[in-house]
Amino acid sequence: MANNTLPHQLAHQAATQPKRIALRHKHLGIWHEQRWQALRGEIGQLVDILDGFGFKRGDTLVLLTHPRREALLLSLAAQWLGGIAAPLDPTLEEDTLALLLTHLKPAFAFAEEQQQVDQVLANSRPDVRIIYAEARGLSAYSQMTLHHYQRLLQDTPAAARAPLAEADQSAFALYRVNGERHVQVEHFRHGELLEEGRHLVFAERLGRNEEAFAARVFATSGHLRYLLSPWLTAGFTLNFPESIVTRDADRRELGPTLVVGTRDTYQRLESLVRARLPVPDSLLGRFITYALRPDGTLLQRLLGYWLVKRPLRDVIGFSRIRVPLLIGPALPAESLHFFKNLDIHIRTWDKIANWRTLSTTTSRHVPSGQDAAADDIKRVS
Amino acid sequence: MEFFLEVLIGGLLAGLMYSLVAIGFVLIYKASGVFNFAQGAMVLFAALTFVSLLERGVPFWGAFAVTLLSMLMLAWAIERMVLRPLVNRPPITLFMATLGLSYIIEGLAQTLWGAQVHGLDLGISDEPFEVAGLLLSQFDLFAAGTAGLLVLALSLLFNKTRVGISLRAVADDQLAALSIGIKLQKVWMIVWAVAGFVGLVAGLLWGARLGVQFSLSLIVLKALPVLIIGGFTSIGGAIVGGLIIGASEKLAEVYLGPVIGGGIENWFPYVLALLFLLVRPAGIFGERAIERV
Amino acid sequence: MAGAPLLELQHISLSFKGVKAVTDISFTVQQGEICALIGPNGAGKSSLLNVINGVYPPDEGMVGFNGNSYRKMQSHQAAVQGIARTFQNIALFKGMSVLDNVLTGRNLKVKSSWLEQTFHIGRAASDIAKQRQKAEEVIDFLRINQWRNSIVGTLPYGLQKRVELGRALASEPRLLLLDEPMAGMNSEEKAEMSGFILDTQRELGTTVVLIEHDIGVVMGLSDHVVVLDYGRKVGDGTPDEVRRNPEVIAAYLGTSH
Amino acid sequence: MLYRESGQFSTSYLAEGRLFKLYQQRWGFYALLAFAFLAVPYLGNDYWFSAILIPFLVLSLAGLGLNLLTGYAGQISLGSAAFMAVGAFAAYNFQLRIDGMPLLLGFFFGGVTAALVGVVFGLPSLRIKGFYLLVSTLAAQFVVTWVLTQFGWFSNYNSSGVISAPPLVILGHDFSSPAGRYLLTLGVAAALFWFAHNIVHSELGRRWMAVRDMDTAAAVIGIPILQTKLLAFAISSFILGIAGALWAFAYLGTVEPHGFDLSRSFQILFIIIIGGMGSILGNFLGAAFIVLLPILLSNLSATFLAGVVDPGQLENLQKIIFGALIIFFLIKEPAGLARLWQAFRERSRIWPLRF
Repeated sequence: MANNTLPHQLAHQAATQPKRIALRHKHLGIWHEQRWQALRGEIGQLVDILDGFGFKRGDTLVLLTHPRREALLLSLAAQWLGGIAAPLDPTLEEDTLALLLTHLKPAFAFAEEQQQVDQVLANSRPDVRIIYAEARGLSAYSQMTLHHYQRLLQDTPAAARAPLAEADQSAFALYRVNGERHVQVEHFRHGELLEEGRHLVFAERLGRNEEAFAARVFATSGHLRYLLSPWLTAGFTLNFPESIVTRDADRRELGPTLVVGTRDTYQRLESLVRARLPVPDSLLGRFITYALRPDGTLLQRLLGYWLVKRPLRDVIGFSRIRVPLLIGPALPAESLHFFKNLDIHIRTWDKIANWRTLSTTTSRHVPSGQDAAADDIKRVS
Repeated sequence: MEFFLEVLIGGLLAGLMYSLVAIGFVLIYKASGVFNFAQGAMVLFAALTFVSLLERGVPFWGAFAVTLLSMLMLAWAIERMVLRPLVNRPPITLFMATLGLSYIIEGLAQTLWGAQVHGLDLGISDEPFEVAGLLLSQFDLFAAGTAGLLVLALSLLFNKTRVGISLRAVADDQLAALSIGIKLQKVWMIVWAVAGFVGLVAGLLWGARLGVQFSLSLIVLKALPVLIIGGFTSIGGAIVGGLIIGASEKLAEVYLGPVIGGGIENWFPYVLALLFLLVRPAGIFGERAIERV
Repeated sequence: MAGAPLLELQHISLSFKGVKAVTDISFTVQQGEICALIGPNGAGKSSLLNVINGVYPPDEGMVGFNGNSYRKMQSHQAAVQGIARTFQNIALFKGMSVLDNVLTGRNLKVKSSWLEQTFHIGRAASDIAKQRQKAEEVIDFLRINQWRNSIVGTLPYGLQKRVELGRALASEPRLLLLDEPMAGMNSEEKAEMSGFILDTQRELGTTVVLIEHDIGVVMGLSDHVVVLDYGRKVGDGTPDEVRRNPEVIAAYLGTSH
Repeated sequence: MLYRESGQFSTSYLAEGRLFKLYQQRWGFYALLAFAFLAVPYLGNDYWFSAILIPFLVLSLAGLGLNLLTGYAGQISLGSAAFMAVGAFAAYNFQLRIDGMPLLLGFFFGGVTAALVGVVFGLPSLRIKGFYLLVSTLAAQFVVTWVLTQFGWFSNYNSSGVISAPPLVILGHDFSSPAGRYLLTLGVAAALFWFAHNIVHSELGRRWMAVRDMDTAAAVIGIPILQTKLLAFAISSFILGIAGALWAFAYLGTVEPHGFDLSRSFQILFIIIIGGMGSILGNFLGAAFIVLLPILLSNLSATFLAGVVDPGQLENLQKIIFGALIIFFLIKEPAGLARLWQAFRERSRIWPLRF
């Protein structure tokens, strides 16, 4: 299928459901919504902008940022032109990032704010084109190759051209440094990603009414396969929190129906809840233990549902959850049990990663600890 | 002219009676920063206790001693149950607490001794007598003398005794006083007890004049404008304020009353105090704190 | 940094109850610079800030701001002219939320009357949204989003300092007076606050006059340093000039650091 | 707690600023309003209307008036009852002297008159602060009572200074039955509470709180202090004035100036201390407390202490209990009953978690 690419999918959604909400992000205290049509319009502008920078088929756009809508849109714009998006996790250690950036030598990059801009500038070719989202602290920078995202958009008229991407092209490239400090890469082709996404959409019966929550950057294969791709395939709404520190409150406000989390995501939530539940020995604590006993009487189960499970699910923002997905390493049985007790049945989805090491002359598959763990994962489908 | 002088002197003497109530107020404000609305209730409590004991056949000094003892207990209870838990709270909170306190003390006094009016005879004749052609009230002179004695006694207490010196230290700077080992709670209790004693004296004099009854607690309202004019922190100010209020109130009643209608002594002191405030926002003797920002 | 100075103090003297706090001080602050006032405790630095924005009237001297000269600036007038400040002992509205505190900083920008706001008529709706957005931008600028609805009295000291800066910034000031913005902070917090101050100057073009004791911070941050000692000016120049000034070294750098 | 918050989020600042952000709260509130307006008039009896509900509503309203001034703007006042008196007597005179003056308009003008008087006695607030300001409000208390008793014109030369309610007719409907007076009071109170709520959540409310929390800083950021304080006095007195008119006409029927004496001012101050300063809800809680506690006490003593305690003693006992409660609240919960409710709400929002 020639049109089996992420940009084509986006164009398709914009054409078939232009007025539905594609993206929602919290900014300056309220949620801002963007419809598919407007989304496509903005990406059209970005395509022109990247094209104007000389971004060509096969070029790589490096993205160094926390989860933001701008990064997502720019990735799609880069792919639109037949390029590759390479998201890097900004929470990585300084020298790891430096190693990755030195290796990548980006010609085009998106950096969230001053800190990331500095990191890119320090480790890239001098003529790197950088688009940044937050202008704070950057006005004193004299580089002509620095561009503010919003200002670029303002200066660019709306345009629409057909996507140049092809199904067997790479859409994303994920880079990492392994234990021996070698840079490794994994490529994801459009067709592959969409295939995986469709698989999930079908199996979990995801529809256009889902509200997905993206608190993590799209820097793992799982997020690409099981969040980004289904979003474009099923055409639901993708939601971004205001910031990483407000994600719990934001999730509660939003009440997502689809969450794609890693082991860390769920374990953090679990420990947060455990730390804040009443002490088991206290009166309330004993009541909660009593009410949550799975083999309880009808009364027990009623109490447990109305006084513990239901409110607790709401507090952690899981009251509307339909599809809680786990990607990457498996969750300990205890944690799975903890969530199951709250009627949150976490499903595991993953595919063994296919990392290629780049820093050495020969490319080879290097199974890492993470991959080994991934081997044990039962496919639930 | 003679009439004017008579009114003036009568007013000045009556003003000293206001000062008596105001002094108790100043003591407490100086030492603990509390704007004590319950001072009037304390006056009522003292007078009512005293007169009820007297009526039950307790001799004068016995009644005086027992009443003083009860004021001491009251001070102890207030320090324990009101001041201590409210330490470091904003002054406005403490003020409102004293509103509550005045309710408790009034309620308590009337529960114990009933609400009827008691006559109190201190054995001082209220017959006016003539001095240099002016008719003066003997009772007023006696009250003025008492007020003078009280001020003398208080200044001795403040300036010559250890307790007085630590009291002044607390008034100047609570933190510094604490740091040199002065026990704040003890000082507070003493001050409230002394204020209780002042209240007892005021209660006896006012009770003898008006009869001992609930309205006695309302003389706190008379003391307020006195304090405003004299400042919250100066005993001398309380005296001067009392004189000013007493004199001008009487003069206004006599000369202004017929023009705009009687019964103006209820509000006249307040309007006067307000006018004073607009000119000098911290009273005559009050210090204006420089606001550090 | 050419052109007329934004702020000009001419022969300012000030005393409290006969005690001289500040004696005959003159200096100018250029548009867009960060000017630091340094000097030992009691040198009259805070008093000077209080003169500039009208909390204290000077006994003598004139304050020139933005081309106009004032014998005595009223606090309200100073705010209207675009002078905002923070205080040494944090003067936030402790019973209000962070957002409300920042919003009060915008009180001069509010266009609709209280009746319009109360009955949601006229300009109220757009005005409320506009002020809120501007306040939110400041909150975002200072990274205090997650405490938006917290009552400021419950926040830690360092954050309160940030909120106070936010309230000052919300008024979109031309001149920002900061009285010891980094007092009582650890080095990490100081670096963060320095970053905010630098960004304020660079991104928003605000002129800053600040009082700070940490000489390292002052030298790194400011374009211009004025040194006070016992209410007199003993040094005035770039950080390097001041560092080399023997009188300054004797009066301040040599003694207390 | 039992209702879900998830999925309710704001996409505009207007929606963010609304009173009840959750639809469950909104519907709960509408249900409560409907119950108060539609069901209570049929369910209640005359005792409930006249002895409990009407005084409760009027006192809530008076508490609201004082709360705006003291709880929000930080200006303590002991003259609330004076402004109620002004409102009552002004409304009476507007009704009496202008033919065909509609009842509610008369109330409104009563409130406006009280507001003007409030501004006069608020004027000193620029120069004097804190306790010194008490003098101004006490002056209002004494001057107003004196003027109203001294000059017969205000009470239409009634020999004892008493004024009586005009016919309570609005648009041809007679509201003089107990249920009618209840509805009249409820309607006015609902409108004024809505008004006050909007104010305290607007720029003006923020200015009040800024002046309350630290007026030096408020001046430095450009808040016009005098105007802000005077508006607090005016709006507070406006509401107190209308509360006074309701007290006179919907609750008592007849009233004399001494019905608005200093102890009434104290009562209103106690309402906001117990209910919660700086809280809209607190006025209801405090008023309910003040109205119900005496009834509860007399019922209790009638049941358990019948014959032991005479009514005079009961009054003293009541005084002691009130005083003790004031102190108790100031010590334990300075923000009043409203704070307890708020704490409960906050806890139940995160239930079953602890924080």
